[in-house]
Amino acid sequence: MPGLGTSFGRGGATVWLPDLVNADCILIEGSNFAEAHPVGFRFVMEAKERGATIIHVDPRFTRTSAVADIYAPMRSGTDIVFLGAIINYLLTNERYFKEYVSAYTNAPFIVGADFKDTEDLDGIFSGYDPDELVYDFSTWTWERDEKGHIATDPSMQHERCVLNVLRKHYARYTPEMVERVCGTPRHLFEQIAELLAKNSGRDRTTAFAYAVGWTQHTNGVQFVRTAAILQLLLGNIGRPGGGIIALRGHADIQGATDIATLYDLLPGYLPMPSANRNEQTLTDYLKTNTKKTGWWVNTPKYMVSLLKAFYGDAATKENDYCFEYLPQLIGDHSQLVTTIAMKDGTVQGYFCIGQNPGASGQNAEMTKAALESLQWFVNIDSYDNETVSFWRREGANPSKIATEVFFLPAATVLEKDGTMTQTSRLLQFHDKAVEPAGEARSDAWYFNWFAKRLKELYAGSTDPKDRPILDMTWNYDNDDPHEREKGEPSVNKVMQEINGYYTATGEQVASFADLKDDGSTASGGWIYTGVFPDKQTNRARNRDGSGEYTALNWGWAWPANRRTLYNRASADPQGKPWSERKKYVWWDETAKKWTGVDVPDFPATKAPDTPANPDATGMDFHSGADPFIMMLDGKGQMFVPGGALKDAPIPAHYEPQQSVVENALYKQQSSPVFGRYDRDDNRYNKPVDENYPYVLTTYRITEMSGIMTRYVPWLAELQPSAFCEIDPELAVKKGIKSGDWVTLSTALGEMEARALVSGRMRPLRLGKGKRVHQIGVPYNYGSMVALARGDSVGTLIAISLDPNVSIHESKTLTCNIRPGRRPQYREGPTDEPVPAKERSVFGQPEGQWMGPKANGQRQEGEKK
Amino acid sequence: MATGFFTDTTLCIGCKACEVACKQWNELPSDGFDFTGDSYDNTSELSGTTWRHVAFVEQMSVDDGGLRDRWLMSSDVCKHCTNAGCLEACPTGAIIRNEFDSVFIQPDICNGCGYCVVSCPFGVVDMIEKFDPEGVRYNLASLVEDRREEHKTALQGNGGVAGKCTLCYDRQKLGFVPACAKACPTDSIQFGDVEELRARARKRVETLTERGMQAQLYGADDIGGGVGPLNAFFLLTDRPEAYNLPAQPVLPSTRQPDGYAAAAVAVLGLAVAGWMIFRNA
Amino acid sequence: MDLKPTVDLTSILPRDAADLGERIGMLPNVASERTKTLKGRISGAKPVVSLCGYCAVGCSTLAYVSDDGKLLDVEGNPESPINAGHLCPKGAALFGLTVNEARWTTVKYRAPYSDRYEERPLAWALERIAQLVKKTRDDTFVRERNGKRVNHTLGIASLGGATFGIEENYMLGKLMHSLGVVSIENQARI
Amino acid sequence: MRELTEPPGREEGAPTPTYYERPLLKPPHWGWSVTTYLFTGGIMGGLGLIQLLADRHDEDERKLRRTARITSFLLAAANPALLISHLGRPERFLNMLRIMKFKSPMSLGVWGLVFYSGAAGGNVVRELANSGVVPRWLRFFAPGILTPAQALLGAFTAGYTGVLLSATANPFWSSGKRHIPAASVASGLSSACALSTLLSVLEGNGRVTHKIERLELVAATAELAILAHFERHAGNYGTPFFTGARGKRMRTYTIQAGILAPMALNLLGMLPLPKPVDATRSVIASVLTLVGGYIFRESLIEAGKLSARDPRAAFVQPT
Repeated sequence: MPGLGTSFGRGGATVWLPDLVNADCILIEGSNFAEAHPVGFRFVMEAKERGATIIHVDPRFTRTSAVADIYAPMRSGTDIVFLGAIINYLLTNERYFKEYVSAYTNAPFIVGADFKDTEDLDGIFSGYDPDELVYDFSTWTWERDEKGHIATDPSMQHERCVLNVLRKHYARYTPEMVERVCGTPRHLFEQIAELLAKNSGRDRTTAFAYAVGWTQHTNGVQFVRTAAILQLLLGNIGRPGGGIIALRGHADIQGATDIATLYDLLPGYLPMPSANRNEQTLTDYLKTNTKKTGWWVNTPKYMVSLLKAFYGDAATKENDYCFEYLPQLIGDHSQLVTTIAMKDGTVQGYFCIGQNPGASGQNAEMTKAALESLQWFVNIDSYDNETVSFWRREGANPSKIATEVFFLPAATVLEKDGTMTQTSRLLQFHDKAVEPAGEARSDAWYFNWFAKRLKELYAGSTDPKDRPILDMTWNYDNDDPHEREKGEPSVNKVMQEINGYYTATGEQVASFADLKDDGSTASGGWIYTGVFPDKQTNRARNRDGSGEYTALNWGWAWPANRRTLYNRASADPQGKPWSERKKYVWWDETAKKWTGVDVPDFPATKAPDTPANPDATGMDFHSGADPFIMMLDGKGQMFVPGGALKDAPIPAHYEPQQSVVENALYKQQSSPVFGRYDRDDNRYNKPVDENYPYVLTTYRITEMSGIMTRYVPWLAELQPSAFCEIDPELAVKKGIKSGDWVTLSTALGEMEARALVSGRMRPLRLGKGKRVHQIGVPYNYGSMVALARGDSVGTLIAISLDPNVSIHESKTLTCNIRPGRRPQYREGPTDEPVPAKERSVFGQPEGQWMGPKANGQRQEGEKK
Repeated sequence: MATGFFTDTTLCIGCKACEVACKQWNELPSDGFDFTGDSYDNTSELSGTTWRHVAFVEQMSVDDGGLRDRWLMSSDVCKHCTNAGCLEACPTGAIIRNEFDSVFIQPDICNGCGYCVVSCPFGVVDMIEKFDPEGVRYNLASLVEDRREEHKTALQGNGGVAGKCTLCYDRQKLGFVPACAKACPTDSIQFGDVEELRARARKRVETLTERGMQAQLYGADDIGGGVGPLNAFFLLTDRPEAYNLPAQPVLPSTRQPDGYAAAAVAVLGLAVAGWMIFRNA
Repeated sequence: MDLKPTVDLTSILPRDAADLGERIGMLPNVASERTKTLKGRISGAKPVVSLCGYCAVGCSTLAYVSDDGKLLDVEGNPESPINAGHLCPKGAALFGLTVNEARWTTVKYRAPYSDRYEERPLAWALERIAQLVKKTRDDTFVRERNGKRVNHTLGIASLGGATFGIEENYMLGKLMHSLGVVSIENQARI
Repeated sequence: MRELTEPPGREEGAPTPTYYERPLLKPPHWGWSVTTYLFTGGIMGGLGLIQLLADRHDEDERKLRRTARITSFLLAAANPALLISHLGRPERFLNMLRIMKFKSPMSLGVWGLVFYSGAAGGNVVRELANSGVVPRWLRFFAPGILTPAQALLGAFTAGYTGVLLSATANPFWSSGKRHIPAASVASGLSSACALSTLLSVLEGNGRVTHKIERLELVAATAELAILAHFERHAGNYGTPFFTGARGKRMRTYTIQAGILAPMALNLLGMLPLPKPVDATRSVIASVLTLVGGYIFRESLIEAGKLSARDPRAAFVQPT
């Protein structure tokens, strides 16, 4: 989550979920908190009972809006205008938290003279290359004095200091503009802006909550950035009841980012070596990725320890610790880009584990078509799903599909040991309750088997390309004889390796501060160092939830078990709490150390009055009042210099790639640098396309997740069918009644769903102008299988990507709608019966049904 | 000790955890997979196999910018009446009042006469049809064997017994909180000693009224019609009808005296007539 | 369907005068033997502390297991500071996710151009996959691209991670990187 | 309850909101077996009275009494079968006898049925003993007291078939908490009379029929009056029973064919008619009455189902 990473230093939620109860005001935007995270939402309800004001800004009136104090409707994809206007409101009325801003952010820094803003260039920043569709970042930088130190103006008067750059940039983000672009009534906007201002400062704090409603846009990262700037202005980062909580989707999605299974990251947010960045040797790599100042001065320790963890004794100083074993990137290898490559024949074999892109992927049809050009496809899952059964999907012809398909049955979370990292970066261990059903195995079992088998297959090979496999350390055999006999590896041994150990003694490393760059330590993920301080203690298995609400003895949160990040900022520059009411972490004069209800996110004994040393490297560069220790300068970044983000140093509003209106702010319609794949199997609607006059937004609902819920009768009966929510006005216009079948269409494809006509969908009037209808479609369904089903909205969404993290835009597109069902295709096998009930509900013929009753078992209602 | 539910609809977020937790614990089937188009409510009503039901009431304005818009959610359940129509009607004594003062159907006694179904003024009780573990709606075939036997013989087995909320009698006996109340993420469903709950509820109404909300209790005190107070009562922010609750429920047995009297009068009259006819002939 | 009468006369006929009295009245309240001995099925079962596998809130769960190792019930763990025993509908249905007729618990194999799945032994499938991985890797491994060392294969890709554990992610990443696979992705981008 | 200001989407004084027009109550899942059960229950009640009244020692009445007693006993024996046939768990019928609950019409009804069968049985034994089919000494087990006893129990059985319906939460049924029981008694008696007439004619006991027919006339008149008053009294609650297709069916078969026509025919009986004509008249009148009586019960049940599915009817329930 680089939106947070580039602003504060770490790509994780800054907040400990239960800490929300301390908020005086909570702004929920880009998230349907109550529906997507109901149990987490209990802290919001608790805060409300304690007197906090709950604000929900969303295109739809949802179950979150129902319990919020204020609901403000907005057009999907216009959040930067809404939040930018609040920034403007704070700056023009001088309502921001001055002491916090001047001390803890880079607002006083002076931007270089050749930087040109969107104001100067009508919607683009300086350095844009219209042919390559990329920016040259050389002008996005600071003014420096003769000694090369960053020029600052503590009084924040200089016209090029960040604060004034912001003033100028956001001047045109006015309440009128909000009404005109977002369609949010002005009185609502002003009420919200005032509430945020009123509930921030020394004595009060406001928390922000967002989810994929902000990230899944072509400029999604910038949505988060705008919120970050806002929270810095309000002085809410690092303080109790403040911060920004990123509500993440899957159970271990944070863990899968920390210990990354992502193409561009190694564990611990170390970048993958890239041929494009000339990171051919360890030295080159460390040169580009070690920062002179701030925490990332430690990169060499973490990288070398990682290589030692991967390749053990084979990794020596002489051979660059086997750095060359790591494959090199040559571009964007993200999922959707890979999918396109797959379709074009580059990829021959594909592992898909616990994910169902055939239903939940963008351009789901292309995804499934791409699988046809594979030689082999391995799916590890617990249920039949659209992806593994792509070859018998509606309209497919198996006799023309050469792909060899394997389904390996997976154990569920109850059937295995393991650790998952939840949305507040908390690691929790889960014990195995029962043996896996049938032949099912844990994913660890499969990975362990493949690794060992491949080592065998390559044994004796002299080909240097095979060295990585042969040298890869793999000692995870279970000590429990019963489990070992079944081939179940020890996840504890894996976690011990991630935590790290001394290569000489094999003893566990207790803290990432102890990691070395001389090969004396190994660590598979430095940010997790400390979770397994000794062979006996797995702190992710701590289960004492008593005491303070920070519950430091329940599970273990990275880094170093800190619950709220950057919590140095909960004290003023002198180290005293901003106020008694918001006491959290402070400087203990007598003990000469930082203390409080949380683990201080700061060098434990670095006094608040420690002066900054502009010539020093590493942490000494920071003063005792620089809370954002990961950053070069220790400051919260209002202006992100040097192209850490590829599309803008400060967020500017661009319309989504598909929109119903033209950009009212700039000549530049949509993000100048977003990722496009304009090809026949990925057709886009035109930016403003009269054939697709309605806004379409997607989301998920409480009762459904996807394949994990669609087979469970208790959940399937609650939301049995794909549906779309439309407002009564549009329904009348199109002659649609609630419960009817309707067909939605984009240039890419069509889907059918049941209509849910509801006043909760409200047509928006953009200023005095256009009346906009928004249609909502849940993203939980897939047409082929299970008790609850219906077409996947993925069939409507063409792939267009955010330039920073290649996240697709599926929260805003344009579409058309008509009554009635889409044409039904009738190819594919006819060997499996469909229960009468299903037929009556879905009109599926024999053979399309691949549900639970497929294999000749008795059907509902049949006699024995 | 009398235990019960206080369902505070102002805290409900409509997640339906109560419905699922109830079915999971009581091993109940789904009621089918029909899309209704009625807001987010696809189970529609309490049934013999749906013992918690979340109602979704949309009150949306078209004119005033939606400031007064409301989306009411309320988890309905058996009221466990002080004077229970179903209990009074049951001819077999299958329905009893247990030590927790809740109304409990003994599935091993019930013979499926269905008289309780028409005797519940709240339309809670209904019949459970055939138990078919292999059926799509049950998906319970993989249950532990003795659990399946239990279902076959004592519970839904062979169909035709009445079903409704047991207030998790079997959990209470172990000292556990009922499944729905335990699951409810926002404490909209609160379980405990009925008297305590009633006190808490009255306080809650005061608090909400101070905040300028309109709120009223349903069934915390005598609801009239001879039904008396309810052990499972509700805090509502609109008329009961909006949630499909009767504004004036009546206990059926209160009509028996009149009924028998009228019958007696008729018998007497006709008997006299008959006596005269036969005598005079 | 079993029609064995479930009524045992002794339970119907009054035992003595007092019992008879109890059975006659305005509201006789006679509990059956089953009712008297009724007990929740998790009575005496050992709870195992687990997690909910759906969303990232991270609710702690208690899984109750029978003596013969069968899953009886899954509920929230009251001691968790995060969910304090509460669960959402998905979490409350965890039992149905694990114990479910529809679940596929055997290997399914679909041969090229075939229109059906076949059951195959796990060992066979694993060996076959291992061979395919080796073949594809050997065929597509590239050491250099326009003068730069890349040591990678674009012939194999991996997807998924957010639905399984950290340790498993680490194992998968370590294995894939060592194979030279670069397209390693998960739901974090979804 | 406190008066509430109306929420958005509902104007002041708008009709009562319903929940997506979904009914509040559950309908009875009762079919033909229960209908027949109630119908025969009524007849048994009527026969109880008839066997009491027909106590003169002339041959005709003795015949009539015997017929009444034997028929009522056969019906009493058949009735449990009907009840069992509609139970979801037939093998559990005996649980009905597990308790006796005065507050449950169903429970009392079953016990009433049991005792009625006893009395009727006794009286049959008496008859058989009198006519020497069984040893005379068996009369000892069937004392005279059983005659009024069967009449009383019969009266209860007839009345309870009405209370069984009216003492429920069903809006239509409960709106007739007095009318339905009374009408059930009257209808039961008229049906009983019709059945007796029929059987008497068949066994060539024609002369006695005129007495019964006069009694039937009274019962029919009473039933008519009660229904007429019921319709006015029930108001909206009565619509499922008195209006629509269901109402039309009830009027045609019960009121017109089942009450008015037999009344006319029975009045004709006052005139001196040639024997065969008179016998035919009796038979037709009786059959019509019986059909009308059955449709009456059926209409009650079916109207109850409709009423239960009315989304508004149960919001304010009849006291």
